Amino acid sequence: MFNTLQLPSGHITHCGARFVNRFLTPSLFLLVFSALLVLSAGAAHAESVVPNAVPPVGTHDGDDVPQPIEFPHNTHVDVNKINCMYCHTYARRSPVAGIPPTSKCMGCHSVIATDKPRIKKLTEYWENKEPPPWRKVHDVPDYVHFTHEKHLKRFVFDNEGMEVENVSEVCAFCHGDVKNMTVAHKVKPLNMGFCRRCHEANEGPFDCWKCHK
Amino acid sequence: MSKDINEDIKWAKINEDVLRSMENPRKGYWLAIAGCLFLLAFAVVAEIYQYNVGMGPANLNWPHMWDLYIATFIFWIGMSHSGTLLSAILHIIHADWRKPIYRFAEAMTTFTLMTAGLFPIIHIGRLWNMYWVLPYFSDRGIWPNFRSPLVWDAFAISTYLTSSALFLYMGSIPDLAICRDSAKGWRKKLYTVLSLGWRGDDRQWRHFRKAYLLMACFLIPLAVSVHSIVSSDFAVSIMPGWHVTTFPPYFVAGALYSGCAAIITLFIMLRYFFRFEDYMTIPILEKTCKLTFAIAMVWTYLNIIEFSSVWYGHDPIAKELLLAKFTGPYAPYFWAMIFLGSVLPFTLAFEKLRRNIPAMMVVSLLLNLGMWLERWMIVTPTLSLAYSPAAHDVMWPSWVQWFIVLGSFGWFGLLFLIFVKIIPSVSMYEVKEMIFHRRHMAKKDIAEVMHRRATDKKPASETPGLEGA
Amino acid sequence: MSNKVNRRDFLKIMGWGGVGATLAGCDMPTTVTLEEGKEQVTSYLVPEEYVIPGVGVYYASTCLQCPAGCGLHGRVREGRILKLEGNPESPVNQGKLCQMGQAGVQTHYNPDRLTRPMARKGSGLTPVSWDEALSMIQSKTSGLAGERFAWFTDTVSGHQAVLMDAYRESIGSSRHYVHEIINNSVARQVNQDMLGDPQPHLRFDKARVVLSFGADFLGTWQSPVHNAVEYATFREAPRGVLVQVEPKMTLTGANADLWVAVRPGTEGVFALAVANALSAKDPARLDGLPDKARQLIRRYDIKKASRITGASGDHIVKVSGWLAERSPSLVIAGASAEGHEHGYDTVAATMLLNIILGNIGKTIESSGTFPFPQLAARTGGTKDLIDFAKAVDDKELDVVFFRGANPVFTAPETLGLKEKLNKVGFKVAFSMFEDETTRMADLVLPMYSPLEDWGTHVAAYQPGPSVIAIQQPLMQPLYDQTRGFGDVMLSLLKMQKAAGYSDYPDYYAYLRDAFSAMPGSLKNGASDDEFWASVMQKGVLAVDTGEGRLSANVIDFDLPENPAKEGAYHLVPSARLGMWDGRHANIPWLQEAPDQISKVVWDSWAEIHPNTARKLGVKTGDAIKITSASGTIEANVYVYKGIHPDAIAVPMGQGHEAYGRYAKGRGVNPLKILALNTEGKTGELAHHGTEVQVSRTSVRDAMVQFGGSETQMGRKIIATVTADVYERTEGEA
Amino acid sequence: MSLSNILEDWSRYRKDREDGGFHDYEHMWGMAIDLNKCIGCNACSVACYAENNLPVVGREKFSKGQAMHWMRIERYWDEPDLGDDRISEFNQHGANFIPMNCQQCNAATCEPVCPVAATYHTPDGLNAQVYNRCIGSRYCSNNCPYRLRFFNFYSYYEDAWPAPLEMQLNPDLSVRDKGVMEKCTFCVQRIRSVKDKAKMDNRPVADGEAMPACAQTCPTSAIVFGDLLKHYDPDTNAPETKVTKMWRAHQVELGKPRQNKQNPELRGYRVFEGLNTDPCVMFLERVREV
Repeated sequence: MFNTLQLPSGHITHCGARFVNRFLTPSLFLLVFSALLVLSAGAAHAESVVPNAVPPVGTHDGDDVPQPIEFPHNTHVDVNKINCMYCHTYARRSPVAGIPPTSKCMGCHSVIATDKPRIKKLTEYWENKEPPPWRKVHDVPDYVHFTHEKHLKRFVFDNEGMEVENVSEVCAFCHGDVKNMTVAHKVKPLNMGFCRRCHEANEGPFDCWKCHK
Repeated sequence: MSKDINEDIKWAKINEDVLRSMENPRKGYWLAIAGCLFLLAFAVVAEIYQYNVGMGPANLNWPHMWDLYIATFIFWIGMSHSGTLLSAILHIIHADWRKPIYRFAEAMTTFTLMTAGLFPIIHIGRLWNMYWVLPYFSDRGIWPNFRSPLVWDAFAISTYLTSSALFLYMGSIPDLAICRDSAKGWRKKLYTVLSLGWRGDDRQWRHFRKAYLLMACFLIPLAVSVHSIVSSDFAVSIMPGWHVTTFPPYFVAGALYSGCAAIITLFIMLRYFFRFEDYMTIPILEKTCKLTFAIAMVWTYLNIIEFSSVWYGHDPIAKELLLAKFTGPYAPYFWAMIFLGSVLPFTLAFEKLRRNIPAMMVVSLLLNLGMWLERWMIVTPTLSLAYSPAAHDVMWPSWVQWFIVLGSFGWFGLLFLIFVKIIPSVSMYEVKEMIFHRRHMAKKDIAEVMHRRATDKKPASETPGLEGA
Repeated sequence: MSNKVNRRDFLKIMGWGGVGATLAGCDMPTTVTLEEGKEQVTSYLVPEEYVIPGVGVYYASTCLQCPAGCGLHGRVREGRILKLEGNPESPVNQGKLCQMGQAGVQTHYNPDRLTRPMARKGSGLTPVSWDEALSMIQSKTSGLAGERFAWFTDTVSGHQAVLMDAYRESIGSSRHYVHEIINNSVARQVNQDMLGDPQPHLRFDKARVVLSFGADFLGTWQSPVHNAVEYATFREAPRGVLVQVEPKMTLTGANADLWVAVRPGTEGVFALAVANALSAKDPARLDGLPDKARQLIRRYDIKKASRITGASGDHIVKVSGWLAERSPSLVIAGASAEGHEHGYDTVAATMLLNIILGNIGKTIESSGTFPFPQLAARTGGTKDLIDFAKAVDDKELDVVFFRGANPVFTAPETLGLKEKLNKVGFKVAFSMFEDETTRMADLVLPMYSPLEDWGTHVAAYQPGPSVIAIQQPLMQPLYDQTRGFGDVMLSLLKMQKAAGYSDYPDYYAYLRDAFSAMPGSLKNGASDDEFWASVMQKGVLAVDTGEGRLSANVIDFDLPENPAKEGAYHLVPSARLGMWDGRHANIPWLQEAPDQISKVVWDSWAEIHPNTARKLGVKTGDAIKITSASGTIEANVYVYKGIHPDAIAVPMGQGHEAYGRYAKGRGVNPLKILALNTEGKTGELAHHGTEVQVSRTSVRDAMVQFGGSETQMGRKIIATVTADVYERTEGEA
Repeated sequence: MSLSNILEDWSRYRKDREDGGFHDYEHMWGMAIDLNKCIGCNACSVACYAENNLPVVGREKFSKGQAMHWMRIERYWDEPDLGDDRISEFNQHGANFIPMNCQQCNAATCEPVCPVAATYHTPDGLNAQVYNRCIGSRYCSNNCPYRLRFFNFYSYYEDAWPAPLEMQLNPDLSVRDKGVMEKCTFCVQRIRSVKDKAKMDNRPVADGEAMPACAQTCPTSAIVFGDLLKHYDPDTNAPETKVTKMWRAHQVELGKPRQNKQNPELRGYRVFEGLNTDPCVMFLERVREV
């Protein structure tokens, strides 16, 4: 017989080992290390504003969404220092943050800046007894049951050392720097990886059924 | 007893005969291709329908969550085992009569695996998310459930498929070199690439043999484990009729059984269509038949063990299920399986029948049918008649399932037909080895030389060369 | 009307996108939109302080799926009513709800609702405006001789009934036909005659033995949810015994400790035989009974009764034994006892048992006097249907208003109501759906659903403290062109220039006013607004009915010596919890909920005994033909031993020719082939008294049924212990 | 569910089972269903349709066994009542009804076999099914001895709710598309909203506050639902829940394949307990006078 049951007694080529030792391992290490560096740098950067929280990491380049009225968030939040929850009033007690009712807009704008074209448009809606048809900017798939209530509790109301005035910084975790935008547009990916990393960093729950029901 | 192979056959004739089978196809070949495509078309139509509408039209229901798809999946997986049996197991136990027939058996292994692998994908409700079964790094940080036998399946089948495809390819490199040397035109280019610069020199042969043996040793446990893992889909469950300890050997035996039967079928077909009478000889057929018969008896034995362990066991529900298999709505199929699987193989015990090619053709097909029924009888009665009496229901598969099952045969046939035109379906170099070997086995001196080579580590060049390759 | 729209603003449907309402779940890539700006969010114009988007708010109302009047809590979110639950404040259902009540949302959201008024022009119905519709009514009713107008309704009560009466009186008619096919009119008459109270309060929770003659009190009798609540107490230790005597197993029968099959129509004999057995042990029990009753009781010794009823004598002994040992007990009689020509006498015989056993005042309590008789329920049965058919046939009616009832569906074919209705000049249907009767109407007025409308309801059977149940809208109306019944009635009354109604802009205002006018004792010193708010919040208003006393007259009654006709098949048109009388056949949930006994869905079936099946050569799933003198129906059989061999039971509810996509053309209607026998004393239809022939057909194995095995196959899914074990282990608990 | 979570879960499960406790669980929701009271009326089943967005499949698909009923009433006749009618002419003792919803097994057979970990155990003792992770291998249903898992054989939502029926859909949970397995969740959306509310108010969940739709509507209150863990946790001062009381009274304990009852006549039992699935639903045996 030509073949016998003897197993090859040769040795593994040195070339392979060299490749692994000199190139593959260091480069993988470098890659992972730098990734960690970038992540932790991002985390450390925002630490100062909201205590006891690690903001989620990730960016997204959202489309501009045409709205019936070009609502200037910056004027309201940055210039006039209105708290986010003044208008998005349901956020602290409901899964959804809600769009302010038209009456709330009119509460101020029946006297303030009534001559501006946008306010005129708003007044028109109000007089026609129909709310403006806002378009949704931040959306998650239907099988994701995100709740604002619990997140605000964790990051604002139960967060020692957190000033309620700074709530826009907490909102910014997921909604981006809305206070410097006019019409809001999406700057965070709001996908599962984005959520997961934040939950990991802040020790949030890891039960699938928290969000997927 | 006649010889396995004509030892005086000229090596050039071997090349000629085998290469002839790979020449431009004749009309019959195209007809066969068309037939396979036709069958496949049924499956494609059914699958598109099922993809768009859901699993409902297949008559899958509560409680029949699995049905023919999984049964046929096991059937194809099982069939794949014989290629390994012939090429690897018989290789390391030095049964050289396998040499003329192992190539197509190995191809069968690869292609049945390629067919079988489709079924888990087909049967999954959301096949567009199929890849979630594989462990891969993702942003979402989710992994498959490593406790699930379905995940083990995914690993086992993909490993087995890769290895057997490699084994098939590697084993045919010397033959591909022959093809390269005699081919013209685009074929020459193709075989030049495929044969990886095989020159047939001594060093190449030495490495080749080592690698081949290594692969063979690797494949044997793999093959056994693959079907054991497939059987654990059932054995780790809690359902009566599935929760059986003997399932792994039972599945492996069944696998080898159906594989051998399929080898007989393909053996006869290749012998007839490609005039391989010189290589696929009646004595080899007989040996294969004897092997099949032996495995059939092992299978029967394991069957009896399964039944009797249920019978002597404590589980009344498993017992009721077994009785239901004997007498219930599935009884005709069950007894057909017993007849085809345990009684019919006795025809293989008779030399006269073994040598009768038409009879063997029919018997081998029937054995395969029996083995398919076996898989169906494993999967479905348990679903129909398990623990909860309120969920007892008998549901017959709809056209969607049948089309896809039929189509899988078309798919396999198509792959096999392409194979026979691209890779020599008889291993030329090994047939030459065999002839050479047999011719010189008669002469003691050569045998002694060989013996010395194995033990005394004399240089290989002392042996008569195989430069003819 | 503008007033009301504002009031209802809080019920406005919020934008869908705003909170992700229809969640077409799991990512076939096409069903999930994630692109920014694709979905719209709609905010409120003016917020209601207690409405928070994304959070459900519960409002109290009343369930109108059957006449029992259970209290509801409706979960409203973003202006949509999502789910109904029982109102714990309601003494009727105490927070519980049956499947029909749960399915109330599907009546409301039903895709086959009528959305606009329609009038008959030529052969078809064409859309008209409300103004046209109302003026049509006005023109048809003006100058109408009073009695030529009639109401034809199901059970009505509360302020709607007041308005209906006011309208009827403004025309000058006294005709108000009230029709319910599932009724207890005969028993009401017996109660009235023997106890002096048509609807006394039954205390299942106090009884130690309940002997029920065909009264499916857990399914379709009086107030099923309330009965079930009391039944739970009845089953707690010390555990009561339930004996059900009937030809076809009802849901109650399926839960009985002893289910006794009797030949159809012989329930009275069984009752008298039990009385006989009781008196044999203790002759003093018959003291004070009139001679006639004693004779009747003596007439049926066990042997004779056993021969007539087909029930085993042991059972009579056993039942009388229980009744003798355990007190108090409760004997009741329902459809299968009432529905024969001698139904009144049968029910009287069962009531006689109550008197012998001394149950009056113990488990049968007076319901007192309801202080607002004008709000009380107008009840009726099938007598009104027969009278109505006669009146129509005699051309006594020119204008008929239909509400709730669907007589074209429920009337037997022999009554010929469908053809006779053509003799009525102008038929108006106040309806939500295009049912068989509505299809015949000349004017169809689409109504608000019960979850959109205002109303008050007083159930005919008031268990415990009597209540006025409040119905308030849980949602903004789905369709602009529908209107509330009360609103339409007010408009019509204004057109009639009826005195006292011109000041009310709408029914809401009328109700507010009516509640303001309630006596101060009900308000407990609250202001009108506070009182209204508290009533709205609770959903019920309890009223004091005072103490009443029941008499125990043994009236003069007689029973044919052998009321059964042996050897003939009797058709049992059984009522089932779910379909009720067919009014819920258009609710997909209820069509898909398997029948409790046969587990059949989406279809009709015929229940037969294995004996009968053997004679016919059929098995479960095969179809048979059931032929009476007035027609033939075909249904698949369900073979089991929960039916007397002389009975063929076909459930009511299916066999609609109209009534929307879920009901139409499904199954058969056994009511159609009923013979027109009437109960001797009350004139009600003897609906269990139809003799039929059966024959097999060629259809095989065509039934859609839930479930596989009919038994547990010895697997311990449901284990049963005997009551003495239960008393031993949990008796003290 | 990440890899580490699975491993952690598993080792925790193993560890906890040694002494029969569930120490680090927040809750352990369980049921006790009294078959003495259950009348088989179907209210629970329809309530479940209403609460959980269950599609109506229609007659044809029902006949093919493709219906969805997370809560189903099984009805069995006594064995002799199906045989020769010389032995028994009538069903004297009525029917056997049992409401079957997911038994929320602690050692659920469905969980280990899911290839993608779409079904797992939550920290409140529920057997979760994550629809959007499910790939539809249906292995879990095959491995459920109670057959209480249902598969979306079609995109039922396409025609189960013709407008405006779809307005009834509960937005608190997903509507399932084809190819996804689903099952009773003990109305997790209701449980979790109650839990969240309690958490917002910084108080424990009261007994009877969280109620699945079936238990809420049951006319005879045969279904009792609550937190089984109150029994196991001596630290909290919260009174024992009703369901725990019932389990204790009937000497049924979690974590045991066979109960060692001091009084073997007590009625509590769990269906197919011998399979060691450790269900969280205890049934009380049906009672008949004779």
